Amino acid sequence: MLIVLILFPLLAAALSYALPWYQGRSWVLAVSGAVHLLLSLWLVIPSPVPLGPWLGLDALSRLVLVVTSLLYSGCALYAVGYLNLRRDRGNRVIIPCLLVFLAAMTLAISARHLGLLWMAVEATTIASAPLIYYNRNRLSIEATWKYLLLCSVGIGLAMLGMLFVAYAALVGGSTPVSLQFDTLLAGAAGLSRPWLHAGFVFLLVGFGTKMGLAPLHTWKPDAYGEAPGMVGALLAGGLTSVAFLAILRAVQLMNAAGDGAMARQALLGMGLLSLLLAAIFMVRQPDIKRLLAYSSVEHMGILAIGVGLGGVATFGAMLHLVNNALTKGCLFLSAGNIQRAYASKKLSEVHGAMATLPLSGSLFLGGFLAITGSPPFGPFMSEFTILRGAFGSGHTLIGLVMLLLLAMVFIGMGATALGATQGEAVKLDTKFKDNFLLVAAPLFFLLLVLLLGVYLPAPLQTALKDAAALLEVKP
Amino acid sequence: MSTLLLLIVILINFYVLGSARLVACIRAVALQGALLSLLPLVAHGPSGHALILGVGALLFKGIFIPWLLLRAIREVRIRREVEPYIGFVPTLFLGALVTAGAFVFADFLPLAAEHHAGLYVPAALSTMAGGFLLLMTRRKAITQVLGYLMLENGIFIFAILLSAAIPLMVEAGILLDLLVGVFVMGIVLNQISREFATLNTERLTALKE
Amino acid sequence: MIGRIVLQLLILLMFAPLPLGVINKTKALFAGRIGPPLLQPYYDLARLWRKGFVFSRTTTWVFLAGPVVGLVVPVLACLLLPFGGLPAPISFHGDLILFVYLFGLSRFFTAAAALDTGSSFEGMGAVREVTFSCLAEPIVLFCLLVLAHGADSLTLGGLLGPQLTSFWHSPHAASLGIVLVCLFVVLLVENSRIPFDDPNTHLELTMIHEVMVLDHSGPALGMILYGAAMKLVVLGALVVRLALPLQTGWLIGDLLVFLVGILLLAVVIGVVESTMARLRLPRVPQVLVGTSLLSVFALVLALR
Amino acid sequence: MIWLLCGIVLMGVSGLAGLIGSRARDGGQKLACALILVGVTLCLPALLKVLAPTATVINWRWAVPGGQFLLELDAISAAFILPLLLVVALGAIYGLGYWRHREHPANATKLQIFYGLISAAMIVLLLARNSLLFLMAWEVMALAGYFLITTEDHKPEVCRAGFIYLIATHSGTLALFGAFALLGTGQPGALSWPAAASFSSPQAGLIFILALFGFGMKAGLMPLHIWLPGAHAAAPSHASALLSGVMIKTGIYGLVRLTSFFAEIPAWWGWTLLLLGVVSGIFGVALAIAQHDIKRLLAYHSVENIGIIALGLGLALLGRSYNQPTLVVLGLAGCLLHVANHGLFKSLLFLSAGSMIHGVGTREIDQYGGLLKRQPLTGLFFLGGAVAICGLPPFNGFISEWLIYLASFKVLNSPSGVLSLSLLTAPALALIGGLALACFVKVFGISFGGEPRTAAAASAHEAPATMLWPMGIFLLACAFIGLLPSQLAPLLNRAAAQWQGQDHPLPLSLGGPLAPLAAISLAGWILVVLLALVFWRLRRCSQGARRDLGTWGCGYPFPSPKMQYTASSFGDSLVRLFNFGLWSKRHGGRPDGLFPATSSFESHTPDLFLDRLFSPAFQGAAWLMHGVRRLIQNGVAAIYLLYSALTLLVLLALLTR
Repeated sequence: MLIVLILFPLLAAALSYALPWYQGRSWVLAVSGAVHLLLSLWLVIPSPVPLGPWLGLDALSRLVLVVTSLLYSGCALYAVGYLNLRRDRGNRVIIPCLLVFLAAMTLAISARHLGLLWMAVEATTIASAPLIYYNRNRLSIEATWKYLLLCSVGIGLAMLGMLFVAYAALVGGSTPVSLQFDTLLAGAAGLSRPWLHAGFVFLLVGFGTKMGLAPLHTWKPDAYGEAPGMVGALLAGGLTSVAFLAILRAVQLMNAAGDGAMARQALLGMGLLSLLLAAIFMVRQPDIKRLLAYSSVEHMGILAIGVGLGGVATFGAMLHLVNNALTKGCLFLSAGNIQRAYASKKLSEVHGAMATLPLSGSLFLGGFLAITGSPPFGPFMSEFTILRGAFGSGHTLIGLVMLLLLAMVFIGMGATALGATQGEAVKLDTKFKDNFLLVAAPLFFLLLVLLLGVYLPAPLQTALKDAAALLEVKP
Repeated sequence: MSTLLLLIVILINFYVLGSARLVACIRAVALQGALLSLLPLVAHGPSGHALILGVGALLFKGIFIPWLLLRAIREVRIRREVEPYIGFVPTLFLGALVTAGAFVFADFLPLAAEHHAGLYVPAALSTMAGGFLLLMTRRKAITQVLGYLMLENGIFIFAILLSAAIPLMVEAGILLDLLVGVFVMGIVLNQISREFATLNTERLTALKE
Repeated sequence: MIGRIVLQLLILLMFAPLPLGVINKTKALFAGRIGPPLLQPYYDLARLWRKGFVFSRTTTWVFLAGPVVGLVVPVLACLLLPFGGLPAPISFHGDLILFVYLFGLSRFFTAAAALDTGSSFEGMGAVREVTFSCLAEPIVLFCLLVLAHGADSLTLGGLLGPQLTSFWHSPHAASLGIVLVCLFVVLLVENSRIPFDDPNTHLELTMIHEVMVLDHSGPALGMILYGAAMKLVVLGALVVRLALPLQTGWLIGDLLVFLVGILLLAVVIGVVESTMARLRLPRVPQVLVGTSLLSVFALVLALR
Repeated sequence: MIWLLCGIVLMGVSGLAGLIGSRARDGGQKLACALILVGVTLCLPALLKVLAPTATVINWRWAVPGGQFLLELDAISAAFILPLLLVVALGAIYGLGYWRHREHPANATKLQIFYGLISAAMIVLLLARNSLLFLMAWEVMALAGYFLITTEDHKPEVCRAGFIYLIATHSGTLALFGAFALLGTGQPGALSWPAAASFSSPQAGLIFILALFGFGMKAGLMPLHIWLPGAHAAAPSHASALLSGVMIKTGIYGLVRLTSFFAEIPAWWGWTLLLLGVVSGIFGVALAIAQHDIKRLLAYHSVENIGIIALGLGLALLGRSYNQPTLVVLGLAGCLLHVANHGLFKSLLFLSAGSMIHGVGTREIDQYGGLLKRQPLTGLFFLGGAVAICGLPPFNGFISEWLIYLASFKVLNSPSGVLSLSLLTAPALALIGGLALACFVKVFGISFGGEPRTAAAASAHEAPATMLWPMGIFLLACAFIGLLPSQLAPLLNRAAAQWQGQDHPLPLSLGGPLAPLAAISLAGWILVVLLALVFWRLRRCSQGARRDLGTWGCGYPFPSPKMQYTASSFGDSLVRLFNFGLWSKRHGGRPDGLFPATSSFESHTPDLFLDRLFSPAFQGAAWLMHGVRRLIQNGVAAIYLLYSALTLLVLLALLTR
């Protein structure tokens, strides 16, 4: 069944490539997104499927799968409206690429073999490069180049990390040498420590590049800034979650080997650094999409801190993964609308969005409030849970530093977000108008985030708890 | 036998780091790839797995990708010189340093008994580090691709140690990914040269802050 | 009870203008003049009450409210004070604060009435009045704190009760002395006497209180003068009680002591007015701040 | 309680009515106002039962981690909710005349929506007994407040004020996250609040500091007040009334509530609040004197009054630390009563200021003058508010200040030597009172007295009845508390008992700390009756007097309205007195030479902390960050790769030992 979930986007990609009808291709994408969502829900909601040697869904990947699929289906719907605006660009490349990207992400999420995981993640990089290059101007080339180069190198390092882990088994001698994740996990105690640690570091740096933890985040603002809004949403909400999942796999290994504390500390350190750098870069950031990119760095930092702290905070991090993905979806999509309307994403030209584009502007503002952790939106709940974890586990200083940096982020982000949305209405040069297709998805995401802030259904709580439990050190 | 091969690989590293001519660099990296394709056979004997791996590596690393790159420079008619950020001598010096570092580091790591004698681990690390150096010190986008290839070569050396652990399908997938990756890079290179009329990455610094 | 209250009010109402006469007489004597008769303030008031009103077309009802509040407040304040042997008719925990704030009310309305005329001179007077009283109020509070500490009570009646005699004999007498001086300064400020203000000057630019009431006429002006006279008596009662805490145990005797004390106070004021020059206006805040520091010192001494 | 909840919901959604009603006849607005009034009415029955022995509680499950939908109405909450309901209801009515839908089509609906939302959020906040619920309501309130402030977001200064507000409030909220997260440590389940005087934690000090920052930011305690003047000036007047009269009090509520949890209260908490109270009080009012924008001026008075409230709370906390029950009761009663009082008279003042702005069209005091003739009722109401805010009898401000005075005098009886330092509260309060008096004499006298200074002021008109009635009711409420304070004594007494976690309050009758309230009431009545009698008599005497003459110009025959004292000149002497702390900017004013040319004088007092400290500091930090950014993200891919390599090396060095 899982294999269908991976293969059918590929089929759809082929179909859309072959289809000679512009609108039809767009709808293939939208329908595939919806089907993917339904299929994944159908896969996830009943009792767990047993894990295979190659593919399988555990609690963590179930969570990431649903989130990614949800985000993807929204973005796919949005894409229909968006691509309508960009008929001059054509969609014969972007839609198959988007679909391949979906397949690669699904594969990465469900992979139980580290080699397969690596392949899938590398495939996401390759599939997303044309997406970033969509606008075909100098800046987008530059962004694509940097993205490809940095991520490929990063993924290369991750590959080495995997090999190190396998070598750890070889040196340790007591476990079968394999890259099958469950085998490794079962024999983790017998792994050679130095190789395991080195492997973890390489995996962290490798997938950390993909995820965008500082200081490996440098490609993010360029790529997110130059890519279309929905691609930004998919990268920031979907791909980062997938990369985070890959890192969590490494953490699971370290936990199983009894070195979880070390992994946590590394995550904590990189998380705080991400938060700090993001805060520094967000102050007076004049470009709304680069701003969102740094916000993504910030939230990756928060995720890392959450897992790094352990305990309640891990639960918070899982919840935050969901919230971050959805909120980023809302933000990037509405920012895309604003960019299309103003034909700019610079603060010098974008202002008064609330008055000019009441829906998109309000969604952007709402997304801003949500992502900065204002109650009653979901990210508040998750950030607060992480903070509780920090204070509850005696990391008072880390909690305080986090609060300080969050305040800095708010100030920095607020200046740009409010500058863009507040003010008098502007007469637009473009013919852009909010319509259902362009607004439905971000609105849906925002409402969902709001709902998650005030109500967390029991099945979701269980799912989050199960996911967090996988990251706990087993006694 | 493997030691000799790996020694040549390391020497090629130095050659690439020190060479001023782009075509020569590409050819050197191609040679490195070709030599590495022999390595599985040398390491594990002529099994089917090793054979397929070797042939695949030879095709991709030794022939196809270098051809792609050579074609790219022919098409865009760029200056065929490597333009480093820092000079050749310092690069070579750094290269020597990281190679020495790789050897020392490999000595510290607890290797499996059968790998103590071989040069596998130090060669893998030093090739990787050399690739990294190339990535960081060169101006041309195409040399950066070369750096990436070298990095992958290093990883490949290490992977040979573990080929038992990596199923063939994964191995093939990895190679395919690599190929497509470089292919996409090639396309982007093409676009860069079309848009900027140069392959220098200095023009690719408009996105800041 | 009712009788005593009526008696106290009668004393206030009948007696109030007399100290003004005494002050003027004293000043005249110092200047070597005969001066107006002692009862001259009564004649003035009577004459003013018979006169008619003249209003500026700028003014509103607030202009009239100034004199009204200025008259009512001292009457009410007097009800909070013990007069001689008469206990305070209204006495409760914390009445001293009401006492202070009542005068604030009268100041508010006097100044508002001044601004109501739209005259720049009256505005100037209002500024000075509110500025200086800002500085005077903390002094009063410090003094009350010292007294409350000595009396272990929070009513004016208790503060000025029989324990004052023993207070003067206690080691804390020094602080009481300072309090007396401070309150005397406040008395001079609040009643616009030299060296802070000169009620008889002829240059509007140098006035404080008088310039605020320039536009009032007839009965309203009379009420202002009368109110000011009562204010002098009420505040004077405080000072006199502190300086002369004699307790004869006999109602008439106590009252006599009190009245004589007030007249003596008037003489002292007259002497001060005759012997001192008016301070330059920028000096006034400095003197007041100095006095506040003195009162802080008194509090420190008392708490020691 | 369920009715209360219905009322809250009605208020919360009231603004949505604006979306449906007819715009031309303000139908939606009237409907919204009606909904708010109904909502307020529904809330009242629960409040009337607050003194009953059984508490009214709602306890529902809430499916979020740590969440529990726990509402409880006790005396402390009631003390905050009562004025809130009044302000909300009257403000809504006032809005019908002040911000009519058809006159402000662009933003009236927005204003209405967030007006209802903030009201509902504040009530929930005051009832919540669970950290998450509280924080949710808190932030909804804060955000709704932001939208109220930026009602007119086409004006740049409004946007700036809104931004500063949002930064301030969110930083505060983040601090509260910290405080409540710390409060919840050790509690595995729901984050519901501990009972009064039962909680202790090794990190109590940190909790207090975080809470002081968060709540102090909202309340506007002095160094944290930076958002307040701009925000209150930017919002429409009835929104300002709500913000200043009620919203900032939620900060005080937070402090009161949070401190009530602790079993042991360190003395430094009280001292800190006392110090902040003195600073806020004195500098708040000093800055107010220096203003000539009426709403900014009123906003600084909010800072001053928050200072007074903090003095009361500080004394109460000291009472807890040093075991002085009467001090606790008096301090807390003063604090709570002043909260209510300030809500009433500050709303009254903001509403009447709104009426002046409505009539004249500017916020500059220097352009008013002679308004009492043109807006007699507004003038009367403003005067009442001014007397009340100066703490003068017979209005309510006096009662609460009196309680705080009394508390500080009570310290005299205590044996502890250190505690006597808090005696300084009384003179500080006196100074604050004196300065406030000066300030309001200035505002009232300059705006309502004299001759109009501008043509706009000369043609000012009285406000419509929908605006006048709310002001009148506020004035009556002020007078009610001022003249019959003992009516509120049971509530205050009970609140003080609940705050300390006592089941039985101190006796109210003779000998109790609040007993003298009845006597004050007597004095107040005497004052009112005497004033009325004498005024009536004088009024009768003066009938038929000449009223056609000009003001006596001391011999100068050609006075013009321009020669009147202005707000700047009135404030100048006091501003100079405080120049050591205000650093006013003064331009011109000194005539030179024998025949001086035309010259002008203007003074301008920037905010001490916002314009002199925070703004430059933030600018500097932003500049520094800009530099760091250029250095790190320099666009060169090779350098980025270097970061990767370095990260790898550092992590390897740290982790593979």
